[in-house]
Amino acid sequence: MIDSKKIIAIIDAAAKKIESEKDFLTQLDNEIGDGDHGINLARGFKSVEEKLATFADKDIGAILKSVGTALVSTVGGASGPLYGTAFMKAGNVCKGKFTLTDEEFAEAFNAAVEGVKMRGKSAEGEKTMLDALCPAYRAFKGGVDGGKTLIPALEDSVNAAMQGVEYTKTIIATKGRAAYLQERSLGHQDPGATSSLYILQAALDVLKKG
Amino acid sequence: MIDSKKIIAIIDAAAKKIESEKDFLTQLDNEIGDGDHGINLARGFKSVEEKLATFADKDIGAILKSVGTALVSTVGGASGPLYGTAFMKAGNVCKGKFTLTDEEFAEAFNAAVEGVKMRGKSAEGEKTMLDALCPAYRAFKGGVDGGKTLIPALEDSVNAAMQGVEYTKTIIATKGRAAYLQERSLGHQDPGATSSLYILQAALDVLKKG
Amino acid sequence: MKKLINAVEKVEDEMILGLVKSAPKKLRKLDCGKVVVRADKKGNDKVALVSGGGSGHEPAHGGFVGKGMLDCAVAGAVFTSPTPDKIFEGIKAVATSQGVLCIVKNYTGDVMNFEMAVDMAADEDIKVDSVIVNDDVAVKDSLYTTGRRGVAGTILVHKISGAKAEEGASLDEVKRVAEKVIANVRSMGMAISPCTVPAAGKPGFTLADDEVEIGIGIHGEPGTTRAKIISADETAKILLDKILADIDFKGSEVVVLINGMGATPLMELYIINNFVQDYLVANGVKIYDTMVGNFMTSIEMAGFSITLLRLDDELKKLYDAPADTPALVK
Amino acid sequence: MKKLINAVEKVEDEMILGLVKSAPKKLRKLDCGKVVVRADKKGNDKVALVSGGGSGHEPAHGGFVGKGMLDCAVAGAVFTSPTPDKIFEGIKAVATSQGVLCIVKNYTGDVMNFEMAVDMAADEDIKVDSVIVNDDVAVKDSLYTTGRRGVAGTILVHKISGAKAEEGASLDEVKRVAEKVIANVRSMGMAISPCTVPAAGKPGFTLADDEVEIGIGIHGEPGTTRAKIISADETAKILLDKILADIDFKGSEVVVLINGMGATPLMELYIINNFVQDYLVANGVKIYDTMVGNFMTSIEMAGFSITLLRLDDELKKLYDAPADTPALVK
Ligand SMILES: Nc1ncnc2c1ncn2[C@@H]1O[C@H](COP(=O)(O)OP(=O)(O)O)[C@@H](O)[C@H]1O
Ligand SMILES: Nc1ncnc2c1ncn2[C@@H]1O[C@H](COP(=O)(O)OP(=O)(O)O)[C@@H](O)[C@H]1O
Ligand SMILES: [Mg+2]
Ligand SMILES: [Mg+2]
Ligand SMILES: [Mg+2]
Ligand SMILES: [Mg+2]
Repeated sequence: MIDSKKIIAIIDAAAKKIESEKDFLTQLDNEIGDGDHGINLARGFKSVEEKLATFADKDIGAILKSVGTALVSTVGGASGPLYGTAFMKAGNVCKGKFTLTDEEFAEAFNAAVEGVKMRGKSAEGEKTMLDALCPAYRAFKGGVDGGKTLIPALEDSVNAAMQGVEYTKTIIATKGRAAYLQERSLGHQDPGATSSLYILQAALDVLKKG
Repeated sequence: MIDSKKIIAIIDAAAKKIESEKDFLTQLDNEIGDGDHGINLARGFKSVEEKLATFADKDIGAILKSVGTALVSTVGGASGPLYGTAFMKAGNVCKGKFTLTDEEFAEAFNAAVEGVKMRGKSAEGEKTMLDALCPAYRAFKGGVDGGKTLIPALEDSVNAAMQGVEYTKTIIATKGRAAYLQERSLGHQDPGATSSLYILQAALDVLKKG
Repeated sequence: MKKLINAVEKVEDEMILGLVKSAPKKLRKLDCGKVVVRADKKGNDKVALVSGGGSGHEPAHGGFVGKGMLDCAVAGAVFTSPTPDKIFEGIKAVATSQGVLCIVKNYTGDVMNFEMAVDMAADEDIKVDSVIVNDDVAVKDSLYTTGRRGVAGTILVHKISGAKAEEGASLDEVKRVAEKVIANVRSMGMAISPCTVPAAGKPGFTLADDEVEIGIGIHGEPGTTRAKIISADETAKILLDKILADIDFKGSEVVVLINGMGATPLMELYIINNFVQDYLVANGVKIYDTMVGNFMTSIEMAGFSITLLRLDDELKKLYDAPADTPALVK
Repeated sequence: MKKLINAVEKVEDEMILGLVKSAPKKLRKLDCGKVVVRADKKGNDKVALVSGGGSGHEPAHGGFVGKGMLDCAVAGAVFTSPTPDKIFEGIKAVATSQGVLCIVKNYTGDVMNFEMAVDMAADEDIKVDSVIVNDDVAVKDSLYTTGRRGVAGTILVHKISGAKAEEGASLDEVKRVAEKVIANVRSMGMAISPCTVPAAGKPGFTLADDEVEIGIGIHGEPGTTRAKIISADETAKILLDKILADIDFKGSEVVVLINGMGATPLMELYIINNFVQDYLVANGVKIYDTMVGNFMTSIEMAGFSITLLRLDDELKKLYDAPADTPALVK
């Protein structure tokens, strides 16, 4: 079970992680994109950080929605609408709730991933953040369905995301900027998949600390 | 005494000398000008070379005039009108002549130097080709007046030009592009003075070979 | 990184302010951010045009705001699409009862952010539609991919649909003309040196002294292939051959746009144009008009793109119509 | 040297051909060389304007040939004044019975070559006169030196005396107006990176990553001082302070021209303009109009110059008059 305080802590940790990995994410985007992914996300999560204080009494739905709106209106580029939509869709599912069961967390996770697919008109296997998010969601859901508790299920999820990031190195991009590089996108890891992994890792770190 | 064949040989030698020193002259102009002096003069003397065959039966006045016109219409920049005017003015003095006495040579030399001053509205001491040409003319004229023969007089002249080139390193330019550099022109040798020296050296080399 | 700027974080804002101050009678900046609109709002009986994208493409798009072209340009951070809220503000500011047409370059980010803004505008009962420009033949078009990028051809969409809007045509009509331009415009670009996003501090890619990138976009990203540098004519031929193979220009009249990427000297663009003109004529293409200059740039990238637009009588008339913007006067 | 060219020896010719082919209805090239004239010769009742100089300053000067500006531009090799015979051909081609005014930038080479050409024209009974533009305040003016250089302010001389000539004014009147512009226009420039004359193959100077040259001319030569790089605003302030100290602009209306040296992204020019506008207003200078772009370049040098022209009613009216040239439309 996760309460709104944990959610806030996770968002805080994700923001810090993105800030600290900003240069690396930008470097990855330099190789197969336009070299701004870290800069864009860091700008967005900084504006989220500035809102954290206003989250204290809000329900999880409102918090996630607010994070989504902040990202949409500050990140820009491709990842802004994508992450923004993900958080907003997750927020929709959590409307009015101050705690989430593991099943509800899975449901919110699913809504986020579906939001990315809808917004990006994209699917797994196109060398995007979905190659981290989809397997991560499946692993989490499978774990919870199979009776695992939150932390072990999220550990599986992070591992799956990690493998997903590795997988992006082996495929040619068909969505996003990297698609323009065609064969030249091979061998490079997708920046968006990498930032998705970082957000999941931040969640796991917070939950593990208890 | 110099005949028209010698004059043609001197012009040919000067053209070759300029071509072989093209890069160095350009380098000098890079430092305190716009880096084209060697390029400009080489282009001009190439067009002179192409005319050499037509000079065979002409008098010295016509030859020098033709060299001047060729330089004026191909060199451009500052040195084109200056060297062009110098050769044309010298040509005026030699009209109809197929040989020049040493005194007549001095007179033509003088006309050339005066032509540069007139065209450039300039005088000795301004860090230009005149700092080679003026002392070179004085040395030659002094030698001839003092009873020296052509080659020793021209040797004095070349030495004076060489000292003139050295002198340009010690003064601030007040004419030509180098003037814009003000104090920064100090320590650099003037490209135009250097090319003037080369032309005189070419003359001396030809005469020494006999 | 060596740039004439004050601070990395201030680049976009100061740039927009500098643009607006260069033409205070023509342009106005909205308080909400990097949104430039016409100082003299268009009459309610005419469709308004909104475009935009990341900064770094100057004069695009703010430089093309003015009579006969755009009503509003929304700029994001360098090479980053603006966000939906800002685009929405722009749409609101220029919306007329005839409606608003958004001209969007085909990049995932631009498309998604404009899509969200259009949804927001439609929710507030603003009549709004959009077209997506995808003129870059360096990228293969396919149902399964992002498709071709939108590059310098976008300027011709601004010009021609802007002229149509000035005529008082309906939103559907302006959209039809914009889509006709899109269907008939093709571009391709290359770079001999990269550019540096100020916030990144280092170039998007590095090239050896004898290397070039062919098939670049306009965001400092590498191209589809890296090649050894060859002559200007041979380089232009590579781009032209790809463009001419994409749709049939033979026998048609075209507008030729030789676009500098930001740091290319005009000298080189003219040298390229010299070849392009002869090559097109030799290939049976008739040249109606030529534009040479910096229209859609990638900050200080050195390189160029070639754009051809196939004309019919309607497009010709609209292309020739007056325009009065900071970057294009006709 | 990395350039989009075909051969070092062909740069100037192909460039002129490319320019003329970009505007075949407006421009024509003389067979004798790099001489560009208006395709529609001006009426015999109007003074014709001739300018020129080395190549490498594109769009100057060929790009300013057209109605309301120049009748003829004569180009030399890169950064090398054209020769008198070519200038003479240009003068002959456009001469009218009202006469010809040559607009010469104050460089020894330009001055001498134009002087010889003017003599040749006068010998053939062509009514011809000339003015010498010397707007660069980086160089101290003095009776004993070459004096100030002619730089980007020359474009404003073209514009305004071109408008006067279109009015049908006499040669003396056009010359008077040209000299009024010259008396009231001041410029200064700087570079953050050098340019390479194609035939030379290497840059005119080299700068460390944190160095700039202040007080440059327009021929790739180093400036009057080398300095550590500072912010765009501080850099612009140095140039402006020198300009404002040279003649009194306070209380006057001015045209501001922010000129890119060839490889400067428009983004940076706008950032500079943002400061320049505020600083001028703060210093009591009224801004009548602003031009931002590449007008008088040094091939692919990165840097900029600022030009201020003090206006009176006559100059204002002529500045606003129509112009229709490849590089400036009004
Ligand atoms: N259609 C899409 N669906 C899902 N993810 C996408 C899509 N397009 C791009 N992305 C993700 O966005 C990332 C790039 O984000 P970012 O660099 O911020 O945006 P931009 O490409 O506009 O510069 C890519 O690495 C990829 O993971
Ligand atoms: N007014 C002048 N009088 C005499 N010589 C001059 C004058 N101005 C320039 N020069 C000479 O011309 C040389 C430069 O020639 P060049 O580089 O060909 O022309 P530019 O300066 O037009 O590029 C200088 O080194 C100097 O010797
Ligand atoms: Mg990116
Ligand atoms: Mg020189
Ligand atoms: Mg981006
Ligand atoms: Mg020169």
